[in-house]
Amino acid sequence: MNKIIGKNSLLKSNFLQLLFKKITPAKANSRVFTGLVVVLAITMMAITAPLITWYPPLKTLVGEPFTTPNNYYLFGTDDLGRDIYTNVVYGIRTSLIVGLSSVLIAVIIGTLIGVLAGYYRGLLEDFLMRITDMTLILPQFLLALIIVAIFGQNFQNIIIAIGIVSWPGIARMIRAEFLSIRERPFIEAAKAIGLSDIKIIFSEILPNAMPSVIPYVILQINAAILIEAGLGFLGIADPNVPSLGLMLNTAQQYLMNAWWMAVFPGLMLSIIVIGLNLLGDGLVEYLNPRLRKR
Amino acid sequence: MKLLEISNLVVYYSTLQSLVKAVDNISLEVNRGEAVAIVGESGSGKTTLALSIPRLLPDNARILSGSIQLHPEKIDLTKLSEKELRKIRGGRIGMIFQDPMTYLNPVMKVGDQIAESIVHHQNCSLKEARKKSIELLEKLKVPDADNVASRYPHQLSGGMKQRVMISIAISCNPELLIADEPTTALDVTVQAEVLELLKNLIRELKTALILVTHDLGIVAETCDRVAIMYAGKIVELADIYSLYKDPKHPYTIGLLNAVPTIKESQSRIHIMTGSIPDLTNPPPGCRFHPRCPYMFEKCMREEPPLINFNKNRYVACWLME
Amino acid sequence: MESHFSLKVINLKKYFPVSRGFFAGPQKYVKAVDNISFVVEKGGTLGIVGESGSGKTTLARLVLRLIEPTSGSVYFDNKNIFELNKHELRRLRPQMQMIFQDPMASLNPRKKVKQILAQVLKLHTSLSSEEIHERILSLLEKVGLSPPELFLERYPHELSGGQRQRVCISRAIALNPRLLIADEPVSALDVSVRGQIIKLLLDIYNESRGDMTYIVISHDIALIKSMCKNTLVMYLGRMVELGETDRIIESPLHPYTKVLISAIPIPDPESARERKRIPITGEPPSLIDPPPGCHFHPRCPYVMDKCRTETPSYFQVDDRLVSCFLYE
Amino acid sequence: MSPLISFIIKKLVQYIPMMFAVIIITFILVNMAPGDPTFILVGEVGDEEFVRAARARLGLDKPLHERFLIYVSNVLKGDLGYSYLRSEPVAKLIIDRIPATLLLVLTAMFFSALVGIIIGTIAAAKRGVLDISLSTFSLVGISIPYFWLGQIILVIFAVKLGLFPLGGMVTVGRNYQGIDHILDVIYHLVLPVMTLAIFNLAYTTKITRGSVLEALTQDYIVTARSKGLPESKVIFKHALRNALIPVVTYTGFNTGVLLIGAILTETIFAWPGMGSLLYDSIRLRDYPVILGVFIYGSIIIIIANLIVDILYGLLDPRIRVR
Repeated sequence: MNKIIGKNSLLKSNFLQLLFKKITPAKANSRVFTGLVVVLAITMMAITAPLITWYPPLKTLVGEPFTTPNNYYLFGTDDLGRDIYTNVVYGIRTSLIVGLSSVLIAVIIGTLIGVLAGYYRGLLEDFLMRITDMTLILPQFLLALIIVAIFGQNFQNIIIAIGIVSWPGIARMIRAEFLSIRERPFIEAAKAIGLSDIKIIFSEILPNAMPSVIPYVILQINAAILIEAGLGFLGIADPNVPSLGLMLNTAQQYLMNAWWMAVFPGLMLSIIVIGLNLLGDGLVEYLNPRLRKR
Repeated sequence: MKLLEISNLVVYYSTLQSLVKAVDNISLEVNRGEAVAIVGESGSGKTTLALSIPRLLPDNARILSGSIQLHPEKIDLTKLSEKELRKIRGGRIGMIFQDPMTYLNPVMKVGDQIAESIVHHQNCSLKEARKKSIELLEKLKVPDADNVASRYPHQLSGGMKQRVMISIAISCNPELLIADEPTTALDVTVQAEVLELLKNLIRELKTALILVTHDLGIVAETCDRVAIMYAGKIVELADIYSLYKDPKHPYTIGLLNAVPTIKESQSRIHIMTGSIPDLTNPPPGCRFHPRCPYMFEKCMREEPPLINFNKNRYVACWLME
Repeated sequence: MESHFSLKVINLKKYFPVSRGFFAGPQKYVKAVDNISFVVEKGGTLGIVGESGSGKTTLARLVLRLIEPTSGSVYFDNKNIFELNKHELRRLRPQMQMIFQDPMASLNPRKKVKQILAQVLKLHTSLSSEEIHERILSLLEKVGLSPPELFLERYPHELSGGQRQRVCISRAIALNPRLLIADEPVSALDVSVRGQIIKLLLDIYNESRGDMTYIVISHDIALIKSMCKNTLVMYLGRMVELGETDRIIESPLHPYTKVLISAIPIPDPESARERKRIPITGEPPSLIDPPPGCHFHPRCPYVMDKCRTETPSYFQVDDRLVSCFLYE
Repeated sequence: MSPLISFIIKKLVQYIPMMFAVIIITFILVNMAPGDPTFILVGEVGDEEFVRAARARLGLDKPLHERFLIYVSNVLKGDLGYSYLRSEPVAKLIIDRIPATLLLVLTAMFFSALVGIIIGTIAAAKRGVLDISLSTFSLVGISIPYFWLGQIILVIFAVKLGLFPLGGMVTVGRNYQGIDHILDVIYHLVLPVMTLAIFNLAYTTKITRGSVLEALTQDYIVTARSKGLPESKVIFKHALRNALIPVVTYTGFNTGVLLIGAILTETIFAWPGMGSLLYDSIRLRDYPVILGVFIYGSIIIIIANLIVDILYGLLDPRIRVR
């Protein structure tokens, strides 16, 4: 399958060759590649949503309720006569926006805390890591759920809530990387030539931490998308924004007779997650120097 | 009396890009009770050679041709089935590895790790095996052996761990002991002690020893014969007295003088130029020629064979012709 | 007052606290460097020898103030470097440089040779980028990486072990330091390459014509013999003997030094087998709970009652200092 | 004190602050909420008399720090408020539901861990044979969201094929007793457990395989082979024992994921556990119950992590000593 994608895709251009020019285990490489193709295709769908759909999202009675999939309504219609295909495409958009923006929040908080704890050590580290560990152990999903439940079910709150519950993992990861990299002799060498702390953090440590952090961040985007969908499935969502999870929530009541209401949104959600997992997992393997040696 | 006969052994590693000829057509004999050193730098193929005897090579290595015969039965270890070979590993051939920290199982008590081998080869109960393993440790002058046996590797010092490793290797009175850089991970004072133990042990058990090392100093004190390896080849083979007194191959000469010793004055450090060749693409002709001060035209074209020119001395160099 | 000492270390101590559990007793320390004093003249050479855990690397880091001491002082050109503020220290950095044990690990894997060297030069000089380029080329040439153009664009992993160590050396000497500390400069290298690096280091020293002070740290006293006039022997954080290298090797005074020297393998079978080795048992004890009194007493063949309780101070024997009651 | 016991006590001491953290976080969130926290602590209740009584009980008219103390002591006493809509104390409501949820979680965990470790180890030992199908299964298994997988399983096995019940924990209207009751529960348990276990199975298989592969590259494996041990012993005695350490960690870490999974799955199969309770409470805006589920859920996860930490110490002697 990879071969076909590889041959047909426009992507096998300079960019990828640059990225993979070093010898890599073929398997990790092809997984990263497949993942990248899936993720880019989905992103394209999300960006071009208005061009590839025919009905406005969320609009009711664009067709008969409970229409089975046909040429006009590719994925059928739901209980209120909304076009499922349109809502799925816009739902992808929502998923990606939530994934990216909440992880951005998490990355900012996580990096700040991780860097402070990992570089400066001492009491500050103890304090920050205690907090991080405590937050990490809490059920992220339930925490996000009560935050949204308490502060109100709107899109913004959902993004913030997911961002707030996602940072501890990133903070831990960055701290761990800092701890191990700062013990490496080249950091000592940098100190010996008189480099300032800021320079050591940003030009010596951070670039070396990236290979471990990037795949993790990608997997974190995945987790964020799943949290959003899960919240939607429990009915915690902004009713004014199309959401794959919310669609599955509605579908639950009609599982006996309108299977398509559940199948298509869930399928799309699964594909996003598979793509991101492929990409993230592949990158973990690809960028892990210890595995690469084999 | 011959114990082991390696003839024309070729071992390759396949990496993602290419094939690496780690051991290239090597022949070597080891007699009963004899201590033979294989000396070389990293990438010389010395460890590969040692590991190919009990076939403990990593997955990507392949014995391409040649044979390794164990006397007196003349069984060819390269052709033996895994099952047959398992009787020999740990039974007739014991192994000691470089870093006792990583080569011992971190979640098993050291006594059990020794006993495991005894149970497997000697068909005795675990209880007996435990008793034997404590005796072994005592033989290796481990103080409080009873207590040490019930500890985990991380609770022991480097020297103690290496003694545990040696106990495992000799637990079934092997005919051949293969030690791969057994003291590199240890401090000088501890190294001296462990070597002393090892030396006495092989004398007492009449075990043959193959000592793989990069340190010619260690060899001088423990071995009877030396094989010097360079880039997958044996370049010189001699008994130690003549080797140290009168090294023949330019590489051996270089190696003997490459590091300062406490005996000599500062000026004697001899400098070998260049660095170790890349084995995926070794130099043609004599592999040492790019670094050799006596290199002449023939060396670049033709590979010198290992020629016997005097009793037990073999040298692979066109200068000897 | 003009002093001819380049480096003066006085009662230097570094204790690392040991983190213990909730139910542990009083706070314990690893005394990695325990009350060490020495001087090195301007242009002098000092070897620090010791086994793993002797604190020799910690001592080197302290002398460069890469870590802060528990107490004590280091005078570099009559200035106590521990009293300098961040800014002053950074200005002093080019004067004192270090070469590390593992050249691969001490180079940033994501930087090219060119960038590694340019970083140092940019930080401490105001040279233009052309001048920097020129300097880099001449530096590489100087450490034997020629033609230098060949190495500019390479990453550390694209170099051999010896070449990497040459890059490290060129970084260390880029700003003409007056103190160069080499921490096990050859132990990570292949035997046949070691000679080249030792020679390079000696050449650099000789070329400086008495401007540069050398400190070489190693577990291998033979290496130190080939490079340093004086030697300091360390055991478990303490200095046990200090004196001229050749004299120490010829007639070691401290029992530990004796043991150490007799343990070194000699690549000559005849003398190796004749040699009488001083029997020693046991291993260096744990740094967390070192034995009381003289740290070496449990392994010492000449142990006396006193050694078990009292810590010997330094006794002068000829021109040497030794910390052993045998010389009281 | 033996090192193991002091290790366990040390762990207990470490985990107690986490429990407090849960309570503190809940308190902070409630008090940061826009509008009147009464709303959240008491619920959307019409009855003014009830609200006034509740406000007094919770000390909502008192200053913040006093309110905090009241809140903490209430929670520690097990008083999580009162669900007006269901006319029952929240704590009782939740505690009644916990066994059903745990039954689901533990059954799924047990099966997936058992099968996953076996398959994963075999896959690592016999590389190549199973690799592609297994990695595909792992990928898909990890990626499909529980709530959708549950729906699909329900549609296929219950709606279309009619093999299993549509939902619930027991057949309604038949009061089975004894063994029949147990069989009936198992019959109802199959689909939700399947939903939950697929993810965990995929994950455990993947982790085990990677971990065993990693262990097989370690030096001590060469030592084990040099003793002449048969490959089965090398793998199961030497490699797996070491490889289990990360597997246990991940399994522990996954308890949280699994609990959330159970909550979502219960909704689909009308399984009478915490999840169904949560789902209904969200629809009815029964805030005290939602908060209660959060607190109890967190505590379950904290306890699970504690257990894993202790297991970890049992498996790895290096951890215990430090």
